[in-house]
Amino acid sequence: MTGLDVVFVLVGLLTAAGAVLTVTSKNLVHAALALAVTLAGIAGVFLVLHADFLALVQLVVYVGAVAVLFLFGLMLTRAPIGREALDSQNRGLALAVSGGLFVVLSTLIVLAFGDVRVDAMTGPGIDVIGIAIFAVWVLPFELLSMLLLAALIGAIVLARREDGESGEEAEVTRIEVGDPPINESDGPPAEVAGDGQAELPAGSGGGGQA
Amino acid sequence: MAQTSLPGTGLLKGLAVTVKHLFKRPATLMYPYERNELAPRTRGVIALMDENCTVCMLCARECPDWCIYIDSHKETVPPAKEGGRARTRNVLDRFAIDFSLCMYCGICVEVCPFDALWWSPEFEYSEYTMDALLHEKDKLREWADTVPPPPALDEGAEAPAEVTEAIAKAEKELEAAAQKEADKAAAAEAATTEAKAGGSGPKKADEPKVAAGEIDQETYDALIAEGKSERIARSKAKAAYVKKEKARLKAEADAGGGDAEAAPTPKAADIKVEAGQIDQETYDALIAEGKTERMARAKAKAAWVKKEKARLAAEAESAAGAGAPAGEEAEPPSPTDAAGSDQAPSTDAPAEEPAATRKLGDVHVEGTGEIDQETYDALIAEGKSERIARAKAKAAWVKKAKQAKLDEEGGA
Amino acid sequence: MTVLTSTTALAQAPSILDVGDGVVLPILLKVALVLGLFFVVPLVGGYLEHKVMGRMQNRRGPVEAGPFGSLQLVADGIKFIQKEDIIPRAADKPMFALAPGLALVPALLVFLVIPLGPGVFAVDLELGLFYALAITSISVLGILLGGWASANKFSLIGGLRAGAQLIAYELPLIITAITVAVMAGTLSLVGIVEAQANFTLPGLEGFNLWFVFPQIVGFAIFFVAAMAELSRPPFDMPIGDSELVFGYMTEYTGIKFAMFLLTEYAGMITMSALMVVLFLGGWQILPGVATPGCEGAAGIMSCDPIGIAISVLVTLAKIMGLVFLMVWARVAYPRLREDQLQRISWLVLVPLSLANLAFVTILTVVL
Amino acid sequence: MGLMDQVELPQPVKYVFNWGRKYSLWCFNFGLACCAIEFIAASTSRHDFIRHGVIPFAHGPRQADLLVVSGTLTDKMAPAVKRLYEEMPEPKYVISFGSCANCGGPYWDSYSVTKGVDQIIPVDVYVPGCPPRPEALLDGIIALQHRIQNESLKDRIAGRRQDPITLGADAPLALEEGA
Repeated sequence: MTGLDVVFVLVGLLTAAGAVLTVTSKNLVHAALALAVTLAGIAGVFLVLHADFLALVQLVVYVGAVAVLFLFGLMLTRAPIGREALDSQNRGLALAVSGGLFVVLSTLIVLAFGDVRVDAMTGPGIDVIGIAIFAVWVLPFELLSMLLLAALIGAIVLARREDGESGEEAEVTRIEVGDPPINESDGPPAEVAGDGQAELPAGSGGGGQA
Repeated sequence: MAQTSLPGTGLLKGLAVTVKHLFKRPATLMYPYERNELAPRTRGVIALMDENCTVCMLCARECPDWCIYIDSHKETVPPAKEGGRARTRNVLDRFAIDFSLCMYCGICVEVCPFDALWWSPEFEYSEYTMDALLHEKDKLREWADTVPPPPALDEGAEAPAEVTEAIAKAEKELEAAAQKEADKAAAAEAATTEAKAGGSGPKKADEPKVAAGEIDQETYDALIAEGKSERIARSKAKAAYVKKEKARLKAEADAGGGDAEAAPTPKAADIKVEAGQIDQETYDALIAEGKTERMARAKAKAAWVKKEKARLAAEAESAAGAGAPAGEEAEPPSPTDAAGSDQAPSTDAPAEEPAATRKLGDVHVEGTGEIDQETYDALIAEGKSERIARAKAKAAWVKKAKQAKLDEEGGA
Repeated sequence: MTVLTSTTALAQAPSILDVGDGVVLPILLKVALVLGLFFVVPLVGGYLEHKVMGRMQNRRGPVEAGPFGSLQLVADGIKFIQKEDIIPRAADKPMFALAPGLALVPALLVFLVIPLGPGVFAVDLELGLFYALAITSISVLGILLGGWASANKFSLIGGLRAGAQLIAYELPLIITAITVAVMAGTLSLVGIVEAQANFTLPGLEGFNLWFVFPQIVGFAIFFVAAMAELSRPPFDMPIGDSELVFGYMTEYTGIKFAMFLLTEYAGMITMSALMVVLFLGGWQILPGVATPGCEGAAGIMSCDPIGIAISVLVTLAKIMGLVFLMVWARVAYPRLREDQLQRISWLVLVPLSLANLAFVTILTVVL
Repeated sequence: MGLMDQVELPQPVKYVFNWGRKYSLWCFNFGLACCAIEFIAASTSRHDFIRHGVIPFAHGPRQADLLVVSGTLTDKMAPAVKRLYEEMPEPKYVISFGSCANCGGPYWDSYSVTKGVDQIIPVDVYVPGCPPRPEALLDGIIALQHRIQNESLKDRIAGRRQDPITLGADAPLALEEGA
């Protein structure tokens, strides 16, 4: 058992604890924070496997963005984020779904990679990852990005208001600040204070009016 | 913005304005080390000259806040001469102003018929407890020492009535003494040369003012001998002592500044002094006077800065006057130290004086507000009120000026 | 300060978990270096802010605490230690206590990869740039939680504003950083500095350039986005004190408040250091000018101690110059409105940085 | 806090701690009347009390160390002052600025004015004046710093616990306790 194994076990335990806390916590914000811990723990697991790039992506995308968006959504919506008890009353169903998912995933993983030995001391460099994504697997990658784009457009369409209730900015009084375009040989300053007048060059405009 | 400007010029303009200020001299007044020159009648604190108070109670009655507390008792004064009638007079027992309540309206100062209440520009009397803001008679009397002389009249202003009277009187005397003119002129010349010798010599032993401590005692004795009450004599002698002590300290400071060594970069235009040191003499003097440690320290710091500035100014002057010894240039300001207050602009005084002396050919110089210090001190020591002493001292000064003028004409 | 690892070992750049050569002493030195950086440089930055702000407002700034007021922030720190630690009754206590740490620790961790001079850094990661950006994005969790846990409306709104602001400005920041990475061909911060020592524009061979010259737009975007990320004025809507008392920090007192403050100042330093590394040539004195006592292109490779000292000083001077710029902007401009803030990011900075990225990528591929 | 109000610290540590408190007075201005203008004048470039480590306009009471009550305190406003004072973390200091805050000043006989802010919160330094000069505030601040440098935090807190200012039955106000 090397030092890395110890770290792996510790990070794994932390991740698992975070996951358990996520589903058992009665406070929605606590649950979201526990989820962030879980996601960060997964980044730690990647790190132990020397997948630095993946770990950092995990941090940026999941901890930095997804968890924040979760918290954001919780705080902006009327979700019960206080001390109110939180119980979805669907424990049986949830248990069944998650248990089934666990069995399926673990079986898949064992079947696929069960006898592959990964050399833990050398992770793939980013050049390898880059070539893999943009050369070998470029089609699935582009497909995925199309999917994301569709989701993006869909979200915008959903979030858009109808015409009647548009949240356009209210009319604000414009205040012109700066040097008034006064020329001493020209008319009084009141004449050049108007909006249309201000568009003209200072010299000729005032003179024409006078 | 002007309508033709590119987008973003406004942002650059903002940056330009701020960075311009970065290289400007800060407007900050380094308060405990530098002070504002306050007007002589700034509403800082109300001072009491209790010897002027007749317990008429006008101030206490007019006070909108009722923050003046006066207690008194009546004393029977035996008849002044045989066959007279015994009279009663009010004796002030307590005079207190509650500065936590006072609204600084100045009505008490205005209504006082005997000039017992004065405004002093001092404002540094914050306290840790509120009852300490109730200033009793002694404290109020101390503030009276800080009252600066009144501001000079405007150029060409009509002189106050008492001054014109005194001048008329002096002119009569002058005409009467016309035959003794020559003797007096000689005496005056001798006096001025003596004064100049005293000024140029850095040794303090030569100065007649140094013996002030004994004069203080003399004043006291004189007053007692004149039949003044012990209390009045003591307070006046004390005032005289404080005044003289301050004058002496100033003279010493200037003498010390004369032979000082070279300072870094003496710029004549604006002298900046890095503060942080205190003037030990002032500090000791203030502590001895019973001021609090904090106030003494602050004032000593201010005194140090003042001295340092005077010293630098003197050095700059001597540097400008190529070869003139520094000691002569830095004339002691003590002869012009008007009322012995520490607020008097000591650095300006020596610069003004020679200019005024040169202009003496003009007889109409009397409105400038110069006073004859010796006369003034003598009158104060005699127990005259400050106002009268000032007026008479002005008259004396005019007299001397005229003599000097006559001398000059006679010489020519 | 010490020379820690050899700079030429770029090929076998270590992973985050490789703490050193297996010796305890270098690790301790690294810890000391990072902690020293973390506590001293932000204090100097804060002092600079006090003084520059004062002078720009015709004031003097702190004078009494220490020589020329230089210990003002130290006095603040000593005071914060002594202050009472108030936790509101309605607050979520564990979250309330956790939030400042959650904000502070990432700011501390970023200092790990900041190179101050040739060999003067804690670790040189292959993914250093990405690491720095990823770690800074965690800080917002602490701010968001702190705002929520205070059980105060102003705090909550401040936290939400901070969250929205960070998400909005993270995007142009990262895209611009990627642009620089494309130009340099590496994500290692040391590698980026070395790339700038050898960078020339085609047709101008012989003229060494830092990335700020071809990338002046990128630099401007990065600077604005960095100020917004740090909630520095004029982007201080999360703590907009005219509307929100003190935003997410409203209920925080004493040492916890000091931790939030330290996060802000440390962030100012790390962002400035990143800008120095990405655009201003790191520890090089001038483009194409060799540092005395160093070898290699423009004098950034192996150095003797004097060269290292000069390099570190140059880096710190550049950082302080950028801090000065931030303070300058703070004094010059009023606070933006929330909608203006979002508009600037999504309608100006993001399209601009995307166009910049496309432009640079195409040029790099073509040339 | 914590231990610091329980034990008397050794002299050097105490000196350093007092020094820190002395030069870091984040100032919360409770401006109620004309005196507030003089307070603002004291914060401007001419007087600039940041020189003395008084950081002006702390955003809220939680971050403030020094409460400057400047102006006429009315009975209506008194609960707010007391509440904001109580929201400040210990060790906290109060400067009563001007005659009205000291003891009512010109409104000493008014039915609606609290006769001095020290009736509801403990005051450390009283600055006299109506209104006081900005320099007078600086003088008060220097006096306060002098006091802080020489004080014992333990004694201060103990004294605070012994005789807290609570309004008695004869007091003109009926404040909510712990409002």
